Amino acid sequence: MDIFGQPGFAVLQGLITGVLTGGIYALIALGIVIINKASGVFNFAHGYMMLLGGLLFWTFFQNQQLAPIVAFALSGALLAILSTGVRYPATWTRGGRVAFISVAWAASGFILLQTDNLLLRAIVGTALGTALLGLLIERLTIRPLISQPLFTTVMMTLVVGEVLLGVTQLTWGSVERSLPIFATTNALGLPQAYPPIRIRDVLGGTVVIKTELLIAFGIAVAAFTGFVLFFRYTRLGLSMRATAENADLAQAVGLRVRAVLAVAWAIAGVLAALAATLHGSSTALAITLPGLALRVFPAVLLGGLESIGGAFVGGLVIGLAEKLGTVYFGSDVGEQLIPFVVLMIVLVVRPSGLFGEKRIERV
Amino acid sequence: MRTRLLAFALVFALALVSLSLGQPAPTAFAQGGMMRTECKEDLTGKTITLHTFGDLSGPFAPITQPLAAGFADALKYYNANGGICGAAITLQQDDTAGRQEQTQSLYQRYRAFDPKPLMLLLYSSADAELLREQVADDEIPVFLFAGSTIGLYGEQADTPGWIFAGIPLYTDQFGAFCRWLGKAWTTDLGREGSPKVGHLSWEGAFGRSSETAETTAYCAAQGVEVVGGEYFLPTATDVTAQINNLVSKGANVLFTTSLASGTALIAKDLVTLGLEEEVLLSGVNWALDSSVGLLGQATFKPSGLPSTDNIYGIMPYIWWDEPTDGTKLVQEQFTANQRPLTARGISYLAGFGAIDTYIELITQTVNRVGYDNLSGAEVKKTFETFKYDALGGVFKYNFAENVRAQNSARIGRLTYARGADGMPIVVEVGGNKLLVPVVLPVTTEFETVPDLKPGGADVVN
Amino acid sequence: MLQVQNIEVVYSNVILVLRGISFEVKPGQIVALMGPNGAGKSTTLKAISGLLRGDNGEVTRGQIVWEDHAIHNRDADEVVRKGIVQVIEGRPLFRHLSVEENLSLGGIVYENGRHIRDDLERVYTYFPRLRDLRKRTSGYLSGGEGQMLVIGRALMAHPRLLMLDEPSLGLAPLLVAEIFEIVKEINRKEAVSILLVEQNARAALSIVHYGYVMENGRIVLDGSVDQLAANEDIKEFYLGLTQLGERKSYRDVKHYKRRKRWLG
Amino acid sequence: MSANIRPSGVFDTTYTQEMRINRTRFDQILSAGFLGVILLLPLLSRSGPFGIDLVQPGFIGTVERIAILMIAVQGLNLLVGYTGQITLGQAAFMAVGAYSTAILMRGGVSFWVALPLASLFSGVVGLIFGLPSLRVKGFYLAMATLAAQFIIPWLLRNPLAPLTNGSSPLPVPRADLFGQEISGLSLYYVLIIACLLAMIVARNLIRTRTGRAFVSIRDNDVAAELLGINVFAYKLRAFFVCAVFAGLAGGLLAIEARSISPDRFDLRTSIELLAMLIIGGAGFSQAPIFGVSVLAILRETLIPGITPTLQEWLPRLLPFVDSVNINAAIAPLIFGVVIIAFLIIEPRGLAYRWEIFKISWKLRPFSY
Repeated sequence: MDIFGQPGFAVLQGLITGVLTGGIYALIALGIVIINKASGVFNFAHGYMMLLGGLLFWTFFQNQQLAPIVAFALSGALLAILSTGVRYPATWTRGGRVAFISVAWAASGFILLQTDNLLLRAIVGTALGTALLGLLIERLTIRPLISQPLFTTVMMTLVVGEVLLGVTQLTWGSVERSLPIFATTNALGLPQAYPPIRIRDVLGGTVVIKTELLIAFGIAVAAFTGFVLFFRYTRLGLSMRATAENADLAQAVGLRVRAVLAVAWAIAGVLAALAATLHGSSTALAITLPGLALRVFPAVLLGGLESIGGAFVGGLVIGLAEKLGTVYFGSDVGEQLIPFVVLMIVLVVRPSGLFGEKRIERV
Repeated sequence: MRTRLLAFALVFALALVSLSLGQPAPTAFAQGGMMRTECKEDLTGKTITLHTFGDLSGPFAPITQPLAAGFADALKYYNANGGICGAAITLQQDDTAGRQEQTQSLYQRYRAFDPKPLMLLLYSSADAELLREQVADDEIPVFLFAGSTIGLYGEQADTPGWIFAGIPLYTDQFGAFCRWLGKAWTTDLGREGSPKVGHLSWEGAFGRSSETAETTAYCAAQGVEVVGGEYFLPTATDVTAQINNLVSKGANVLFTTSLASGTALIAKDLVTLGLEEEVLLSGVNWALDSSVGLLGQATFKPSGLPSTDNIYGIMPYIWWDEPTDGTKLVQEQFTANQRPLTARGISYLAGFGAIDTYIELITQTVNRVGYDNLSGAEVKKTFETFKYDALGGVFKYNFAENVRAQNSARIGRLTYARGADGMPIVVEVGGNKLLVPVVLPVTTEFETVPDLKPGGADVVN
Repeated sequence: MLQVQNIEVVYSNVILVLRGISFEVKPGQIVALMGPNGAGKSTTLKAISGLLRGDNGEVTRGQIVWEDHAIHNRDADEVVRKGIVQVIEGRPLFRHLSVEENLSLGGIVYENGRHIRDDLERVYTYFPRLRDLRKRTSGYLSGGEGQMLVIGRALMAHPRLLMLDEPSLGLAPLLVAEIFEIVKEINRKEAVSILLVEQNARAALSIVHYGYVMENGRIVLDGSVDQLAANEDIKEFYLGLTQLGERKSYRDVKHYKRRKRWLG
Repeated sequence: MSANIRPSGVFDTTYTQEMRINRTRFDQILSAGFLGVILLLPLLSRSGPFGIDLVQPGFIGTVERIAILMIAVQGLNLLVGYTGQITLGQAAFMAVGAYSTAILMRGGVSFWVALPLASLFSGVVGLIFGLPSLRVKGFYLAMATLAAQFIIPWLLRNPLAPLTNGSSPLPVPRADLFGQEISGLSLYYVLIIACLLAMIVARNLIRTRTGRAFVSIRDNDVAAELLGINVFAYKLRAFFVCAVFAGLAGGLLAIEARSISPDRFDLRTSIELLAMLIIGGAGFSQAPIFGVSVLAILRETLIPGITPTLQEWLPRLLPFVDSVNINAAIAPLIFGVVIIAFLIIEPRGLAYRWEIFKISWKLRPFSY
């Protein structure tokens, strides 16, 4: 059975993989949107944060002696920064803070040093490491630029990407790495990816759902739900929304604006690592990963720069457009042209995106 | 990692292919076990530089990083064993990050070196294509570890030809594969019907190099139909749509001109779609590499072997596990320098072999014109009649007036090392269990690949 | 409680705005700062609340003492946590957030917001109208409702000094009266001192205990509400009355500068 | 952020003075001297006619590329620095110029005809991608130009492949001047003179009514509109001029490189051009001189110079670093750190610093 001249099952396959890969795109978009929402900076370095985060995950996921020690040091550094800069609960006493940090460090240290569960260790270690990365980027490069013109911050995030690329190169080189996290152990004792779900005899062929993409999609949905709830119902989320809208006023009502911005970057760092890990688990971690973030920019604009839900919808739409474009016109059109054509159309027709706030700078 | 198979049970040296050089009766001597031309001049105390730049950190990195490791180890080894007739070899190396902009500016810098580079070693099709005219202007010959037709012969197979390729042209590789496929389809491969090939490659000069009008026509003459091509980005997460497109056009063979994760992704998605038996995966020589074999281990076929098991392709050299003096030497150095398993691929061999080749090339040139008269133009002259078995036959070069690319190859198959019981051997590296990728020859004899450059000898009209 | 001691404020390192201001707010007092546009009233408030920094301003001389600690040139959020909350001129709201979210933001700084429910109730008792509007996106509120919201938001932080900048600006007289009544009530019930900046002197004088008059970055007159109300100049320039208590003719207004006695 | 910072004591008393490019004698001597050195440079190198070996021949190539990039950056300056619009697609417009020049020349058109035609065509393409400026500005416009950066190479690679060789490089025929092939020394002078002309054109353009309109749009587009300036028309004009400069640079690059490919004009090239402008000082007409020189010399001379040392020492200091990786890592790392340092320490750029320096020199020993 054909749908517009293409075999029906192939179209359905394109639809399904489009939506599922769209989930990963959406996660990437979410990281960009969160920073934009809190600080109004569009983070061109997100792809490079992904690369670094993914490789960090890979390092912790390897059974290496060094990894837990590094992770432990990381958690120490992170908590040290948190204790000086991001004292969030406003009225905590110094003693309370010290106690909290000690307990948190001990707990994460215990997980990192004691557990044999590689995945758990990798998750904790990567979360700590990438949060620290986000904080450092914000502190060292973005904060000094407050009140500079727009293209200075654009330039800054572009260049931060370069530096991150250099750091990645220096530490990990550029050999590609496979990241089999959604895997069982097979007869040979090797990790084996979960088998895909096959639906036979649909519209004239077999349609396949990749398990790791499905899991990735599930994680993306969970992350989105989490963030929507976070922004709606938690004080920190509320503070971030407030800061995004009017940083001066937020400070006047007593919010620690700089802390809120730092937290946004830390969250974005963790999200970048999450997206990279999920992407890496379905192919491999390669040095070309930052290019993926470029293709997600249209998704961010389509959804609207400040909209969490928009990031989700935008990611799905771009994922779908790419795959269906590939089915109908081949991959040179589908993957290389369509996202940017969508981008141009969005800019001309509805610059604020589908769900963005309408305070767009119009001429 | 050292297994029975890898331990080279058969290390007794084969009688090396004699160095049948075009030069008047050169005497041969052994340098580290390899036979090479005797030096006429003692260059002790001098330094000769090998110049190379390429993509060490871009999309080609998975093969170029082991290549750089091969350079480094070979330099260390050969410098300790006499260098070039006593002269020390130094390496001038830079990274282009896969950017043409950077290639151009590096080239401008290199060509202005004093003394001018005797030879430039490149490993990207796009770089060679970009610099083709310029190296001719500057009289710097290029030894290229890629098989770009345009790079070597230009748009219409015209001269100048200052570029010499260490592997067969990708067009010719594809032609050779078609030639074999046409013959082996129903016999060796035991398949039905006729082979129909779809190209599924990376976007870019490299990826698009094997699908040309000449190769399509040649393959048709061999009974192999080319049904079309899909070109995906190195960042793609998924190529099921592309595979479906090609399969619905009738393809039962996929031929890929991609590296490492590109090829591994195709193999994985073939398994995902359940097409691993129906569709044969094949590719240029880079598809038969450890980088692919290692990355393919996340997904397994129902047979219990990784998705990248049984990739067919062109094998223009000798693989690590074939017991020769050359592979033994490389294996020793590889172990001595504690290189990781990820580097145990073809590009490490290539890097090592390139240094060996360079030594021979310069030695021959010095013998012919003397050290003081060394120049790019003279090196090019040597190249034009260069016959050499690098690393004792791991790479066989035989250039002639109109042949500037290595042109003999076997058909190979990427699979995994097996023990005596026929089970794959599992090794543990850094706590991870891995299968060891190996490339086995499917056809044992090296055969001359068809000449499919525009206007080439085997072009079908 | 709050002592402003001879402060001098400079913007962008060049523009001298306040030239030695001193005044005091005692516990439980409502104090008004009055004066014409550009006198430096808002700058004074910003100097206290720490918002000066965002405008590239700085206290260069003198000090501001709050409960025996110097607080000038601190970050605004720190000052809020010490119990001083400024309600900025022009009723700035987080326009995309709901009324209740706006209020909650005010409460976040206090005690880690543990009593936010109770505090919301408390604010709703002062401003019953906000209770009905609590799910409304605050960008759509009217001017009076907005003013109530910003005062309510400030109350959420349990301030001990509430600084109101022009609460009457742009509001109908009836609303002004209503709001001032509530302010008075808050002052009484919550034991909050209030520092009020107001151009509407008539309204201000109806609730304050003490007042200061500023011009050109200086304090030119101060006194209790009775003293001020009795002052001829105040009557003339701020309450718009002639000595006879009649409305003044517009014809004479333009000469006012020459006749001010405190000019110097 | 204006080029009109002037040391005190320098006043214009006549219109001629007001209109002069070099206001002070110091400026005149300096620019004449600078130009003289540049023109003499190849004569002092090994490959020059006198056999003097003062200048490394490699440096001549660097100067050539600096000249080409300066044209592109000056175009960018007119759009970003003077008109206040951001573009991330300058390299794509260079690609249009380079390919049009090459295709015309391959069709037998003389280089001297092909180059202006290609520049104009590039300008028209720039105009098309400037159209979204009707509706959006600031960051959104930057995204539109980002789309250009992907769509133009895609067009070159796919639908235009019969003309452009697709992903493979397109050889460019040699250009000639009065029957002589342009190469070596003559190429150098052609590039320097083209660069000089472009700088003069840009400098004068800024002083016209159009230039003043650009600046007014940058400073406050709403106010500009109220003054009766057709903001949209002038923005489009700025896009056009910017792309014409890019096209000119691209065309020159084509004859310098003799072979061009779509990869040559990637996003990172655009970013580098923008970085050059910002380091140079957006909104100052001398910005390209400073910005391009600093980054080009950094990339082509300094980074290669220190790489061997780092390769030796870094693995000793940081045991997890493999010396193979240093080659690849060092360029983005140093590049990035230098630009970050510039953005934080002197976001207004070197040209601004230079003006301040000149002023303080003139006023010495007083500080103001």
